[in-house]
Amino acid sequence: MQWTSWSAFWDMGGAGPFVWGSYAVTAVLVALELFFVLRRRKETVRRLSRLRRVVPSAIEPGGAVKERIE
Amino acid sequence: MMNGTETETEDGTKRSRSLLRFAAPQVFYPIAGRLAPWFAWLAAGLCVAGLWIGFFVAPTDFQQGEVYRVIFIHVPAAWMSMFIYLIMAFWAAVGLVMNTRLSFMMAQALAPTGAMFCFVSLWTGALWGRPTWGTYWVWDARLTSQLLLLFLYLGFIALTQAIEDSRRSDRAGAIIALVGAVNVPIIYFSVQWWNTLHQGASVSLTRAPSMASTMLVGMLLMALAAWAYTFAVSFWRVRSLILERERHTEWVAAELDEQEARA
Amino acid sequence: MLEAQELACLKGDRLLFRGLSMSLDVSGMLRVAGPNGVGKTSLLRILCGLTMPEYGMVRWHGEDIRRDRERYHRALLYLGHAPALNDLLTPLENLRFACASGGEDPGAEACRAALVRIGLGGQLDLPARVLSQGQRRRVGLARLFLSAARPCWILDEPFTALDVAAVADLTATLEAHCEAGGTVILTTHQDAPFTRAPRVLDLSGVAC
Amino acid sequence: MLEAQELACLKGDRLLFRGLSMSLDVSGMLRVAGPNGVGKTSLLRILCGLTMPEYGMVRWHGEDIRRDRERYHRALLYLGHAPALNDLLTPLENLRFACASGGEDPGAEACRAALVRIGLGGQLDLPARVLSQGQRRRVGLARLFLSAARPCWILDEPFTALDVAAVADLTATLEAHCEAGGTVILTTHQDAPFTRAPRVLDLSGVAC
Amino acid sequence: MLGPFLAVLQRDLTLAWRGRADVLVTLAFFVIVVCLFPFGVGAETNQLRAIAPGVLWVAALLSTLLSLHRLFAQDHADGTLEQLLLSPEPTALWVLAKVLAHWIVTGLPLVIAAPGLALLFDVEQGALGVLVLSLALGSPILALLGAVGAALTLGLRSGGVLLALLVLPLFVPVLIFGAGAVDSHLGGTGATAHLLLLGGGLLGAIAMTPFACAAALRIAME
Amino acid sequence: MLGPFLAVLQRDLTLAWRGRADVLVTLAFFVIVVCLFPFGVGAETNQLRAIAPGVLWVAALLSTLLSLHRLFAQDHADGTLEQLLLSPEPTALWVLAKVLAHWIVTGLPLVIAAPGLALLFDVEQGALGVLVLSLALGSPILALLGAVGAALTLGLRSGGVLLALLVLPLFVPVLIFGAGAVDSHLGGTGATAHLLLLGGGLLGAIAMTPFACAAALRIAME
Ligand code: HEM
Ligand SMILES: Nc1ncnc2c1ncn2[C@@H]1O[C@H](COP(=O)(O)OP(=O)(O)OP(=O)(O)O)[C@@H](O)[C@H]1O
Ligand SMILES: Nc1ncnc2c1ncn2[C@@H]1O[C@H](COP(=O)(O)OP(=O)(O)OP(=O)(O)O)[C@@H](O)[C@H]1O
Ligand SMILES: [Mg+2]
Ligand SMILES: [Mg+2]
Repeated sequence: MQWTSWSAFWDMGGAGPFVWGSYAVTAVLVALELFFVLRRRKETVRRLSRLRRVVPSAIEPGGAVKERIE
Repeated sequence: MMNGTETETEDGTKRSRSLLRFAAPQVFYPIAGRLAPWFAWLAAGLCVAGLWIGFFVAPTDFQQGEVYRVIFIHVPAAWMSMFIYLIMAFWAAVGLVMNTRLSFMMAQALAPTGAMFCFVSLWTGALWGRPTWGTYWVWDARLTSQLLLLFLYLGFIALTQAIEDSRRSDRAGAIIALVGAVNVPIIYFSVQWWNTLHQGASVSLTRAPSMASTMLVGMLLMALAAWAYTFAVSFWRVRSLILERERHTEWVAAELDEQEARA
Repeated sequence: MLEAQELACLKGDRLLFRGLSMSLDVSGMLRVAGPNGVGKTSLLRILCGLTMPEYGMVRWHGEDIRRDRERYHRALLYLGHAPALNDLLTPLENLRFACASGGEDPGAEACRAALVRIGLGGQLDLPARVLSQGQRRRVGLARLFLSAARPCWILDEPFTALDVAAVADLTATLEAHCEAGGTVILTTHQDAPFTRAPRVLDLSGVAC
Repeated sequence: MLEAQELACLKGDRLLFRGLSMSLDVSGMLRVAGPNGVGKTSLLRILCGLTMPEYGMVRWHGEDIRRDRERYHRALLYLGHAPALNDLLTPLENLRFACASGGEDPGAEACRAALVRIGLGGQLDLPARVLSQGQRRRVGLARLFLSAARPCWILDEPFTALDVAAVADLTATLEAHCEAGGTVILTTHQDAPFTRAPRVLDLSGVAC
Repeated sequence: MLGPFLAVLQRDLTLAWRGRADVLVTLAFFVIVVCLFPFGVGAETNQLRAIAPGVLWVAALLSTLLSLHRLFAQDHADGTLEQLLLSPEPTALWVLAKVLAHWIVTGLPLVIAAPGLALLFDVEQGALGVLVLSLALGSPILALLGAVGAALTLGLRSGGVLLALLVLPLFVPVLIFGAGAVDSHLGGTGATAHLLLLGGGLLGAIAMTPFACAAALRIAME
Repeated sequence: MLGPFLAVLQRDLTLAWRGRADVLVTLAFFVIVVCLFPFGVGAETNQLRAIAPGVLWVAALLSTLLSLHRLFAQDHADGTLEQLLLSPEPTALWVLAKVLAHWIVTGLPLVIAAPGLALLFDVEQGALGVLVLSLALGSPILALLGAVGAALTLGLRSGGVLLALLVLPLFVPVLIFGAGAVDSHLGGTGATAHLLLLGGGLLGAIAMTPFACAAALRIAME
């Protein structure tokens, strides 16, 4: 074990703000990205479902636009 | 002489070339959905292990003290940001050559994550530089080219966001990704040369002479975690993209029905 | 000659039409009709190869136009909503450039004659910027007099902004082209004095 | 009410017309006619106060419009060749802004109703950029339904790009405005189904 | 009276929000121009620190300049300007609204980003406040003066560059006082005099330029 | 085959000649940006001399950038581009003609004016040749790379600034070698290596960018 106490751990040999600043910002960014990605998926599903109700011709089982041949 | 009639769907023309099977968004969509959570959990596990080693096993650096512990995110993030750009350019090229829509979507799904890692490496590097070099920033070759890489990412994202028509934004983005990729090595070497021709910055990257093996293990674990995280996030993102692009097909309709039934 | 197979056009969330097939084997005039926003312009741009259809294919003499772009574009004259006029150049310069960019060079005299013919004899040396709305349209249309060799004309609202005399004149020109074996595809909301009513493709029937 | 005295219009080296006087004392419709390039648009812009005539004066209720600009512009609605549409805004936002910039605020509901009335019910939330040519014109024309209170309408080629149904509808609207005591000055090269033929000011007679 | 003012302000901000990338992108331009300098002049920290306030101010000025021609261009092309000029309300009022919206979208982000960039050049932290203040006072002056130029060059072919030529001489005093404020703070003289002059300039510009701009617009539409 | 190439070249040069002010005005922008620097960073001769090559190159780069968005914008708006894309001849060919005309109009004047400005900064006379050569080789690269960006951002709202964001990172190597050539000449190392690299870059850019640009234009017209 490297640390004698928690306060030593948080202090990081005097470089606390720098080390924890790095980790905190990274954590926040990762959390934000996850949040936006998951929310985007929910919104997409909701939007498309609503769209299908409003403009039924847009998606029409049985006569849908076929995929372009790739 | 003309007939404006509608035609029925013929299922006979469906994909015959098996090589491109996975390139069909319809096929990839459920696969991505199934794999993403696994990668996410893998990333979390690797991250916990890496951080444990990084903070509680790896010894204090005899030169830098504790500050060096930034390395466990700094280096994986820097690596990841460079890899992701290469992968992005690869997908862009595949898309332009083979005209597979999924490739474009992959490229666009990767970009925000790449930009995020790029920013993280800059941010952590800057915070690391302050106590070790006494300044947040020097115009060192590696730092500078990382900054330019961030601009390349931002340009790609801004361009694809600014174009609403998805077909246009796919291809336009692919072109700028490729042009950027051709330039990345040029930028890298020119920046290096530029910096050595002038009197160099008064400080330069000094790495711990012999990295303790525990440090290395921690770093590698974190790098693997970053890989797994990238997979998870880009799979999730590409699923949204697929749904949007393919919203006029039958299978998306069925998928939406399923989602609604579940909700 | 010109053949469209199973065209589908998707704009944003709206499917304008799908399963639209047609073929123009003989010379003659086709009027694409339908109310505002039904997709006439979109169809013409697909037929020209300026837009890719969401599904389907356009063929010229049996060959996909994406595959053999050059041959098709050598046979095609498209005049769209925008008059392709540079405001600083004179009508004459604009016309000459338009021809050259299409790969032709009819020479200054022929261009001048075409402009005089279409009623811009007094505006040959003005910058296009100061022309009236109808005069601007005419500069673009003057290309018709120099492109008799191109069999396929696709014109989007050619009568817009023209006065009555010009509409009659243009109608006669189009009919002459068809008589000489050419094809004309056009859209218009106006009545033009055609001697023989053109065939009509009514998009409102096909639209989704 | 609206009176023009001895107007002369000079464009570059060309005198389009001079000594043009007219007065519209009663309500009714005036159609400014003439072939392309005769000076119709130029005249309308002078009447609006957007261009200064080379000579002469325009009066509104006896007052020079240069002198009492505000009062005149409160009574005037001008729709020119350009549709005054921002490509990023939706038709609704464009219309609301157009009204607000004219010093009115009819409210979102009235604007929405006007757009639905003119046939854009399905396009309320699209950016104007993707609208078809005719739909763009309609957004501008929707202002007519909100500006019944303005007595003087000056419209430059209002029928351009509209389909047949919309032309008929617009004609009816214009006639209703005249019946309610308003004035309409317009130019057009198209035939519109007016029930009573409007008065005509033929510029080809006045042109130099 | 405030109708068109608010309508214009709201519309322009909506437009900016709709083309959201725009705000970020003006900012990115500022950042990039600043970052170009080290490549041009070399990476010696001392030299960079010495030219930093000047470079930041010049970059802010150029970003403002680059975005200026968009101030009226769109509205001119699509006929909106014609309609606004037919509005019965005073022209200067909505002109002011347009400039204000423009500054919020393009100027404010620069003010906010400047201190971060200054750190890249290793500028002393105490001077950052002065830098921000000088930009906050100076950049609206640039926008107001630039609006007159934008109105004068409206619809001209070489608009963008002619505009630059017209307004750059007007920008020079702002640049001198702006960069001077930071320099004299660093030199120990104190920046108060410079900042007061910038403030006064701002008030003067607000009072006068909208009218000049309105007149120029009327002429441009002839 | 050369028909559209010559037609486009001739037309664009005619247009430039007709809007003559344009040529002068790009140049004027270059001159003004260079002259702004002394106002921004202070007037010490030694410092100015040290940063002169960098400033000149950055200014050339910014002027190029500022004029880039006009490369296709006008033709896009009035429908000419549509017609050119319907031309049966290869697209890359007339794209090259457009870029060439653009460079003749906006790049060449900078190359010619640069030595004069360098003298204002008291740059040693022996280095002027290297400066001119580096600009003559470098500025066409900027125009070619910029054309790709201009084609990609065609018709987008935030076009001008987005363009800047896209191409500036690509411009950096050119800037480094361009300014580096002069610096290393002044430093006694000799500029040959830099100039060779620039020349190689130019050839590569001529060979590749017209195709990227043509593809981008086709995409933009969709
Ligand atoms: C903003 C500042 C910084 C940036 C943008 C930056 C960027 C990078 C990049 C791109 C890499 C990966 C390069 C490669 O593997 O070839 C890297 C690796 C590394 N950086 Fe940084 N860095 C910064 C500051 C620092 C500081 C202050 C230190 C420590 C004093 C540091 C230490 C390291 C170490 C030890 C590596 C791993 C080297 C290797 O594996 O070859 N960095 N950095
Ligand atoms: N992104 C989008 N979302 C929804 N609808 C769209 C979108 N883009 C275009 N549209 C619609 O597609 C249609 C385009 O029609 P097009 O321009 O082909 O019409 P047109 O038949 O030529 O009409 P006009 O007679 O007015 O010229 C319009 O109705 C427009 O509203
Ligand atoms: N600088 C100039 N020199 C010579 N003639 C000019 C100049 N500027 C404009 N003109 C002419 O003035 C006329 C302007 O006409 P205006 O736009 O008013 O016509 P219009 O009657 O509205 O025509 P249209 O029916 O085509 O809309 C045009 O004939 C144009 O050629
Ligand atoms: Mg149409
Ligand atoms: Mg007219």
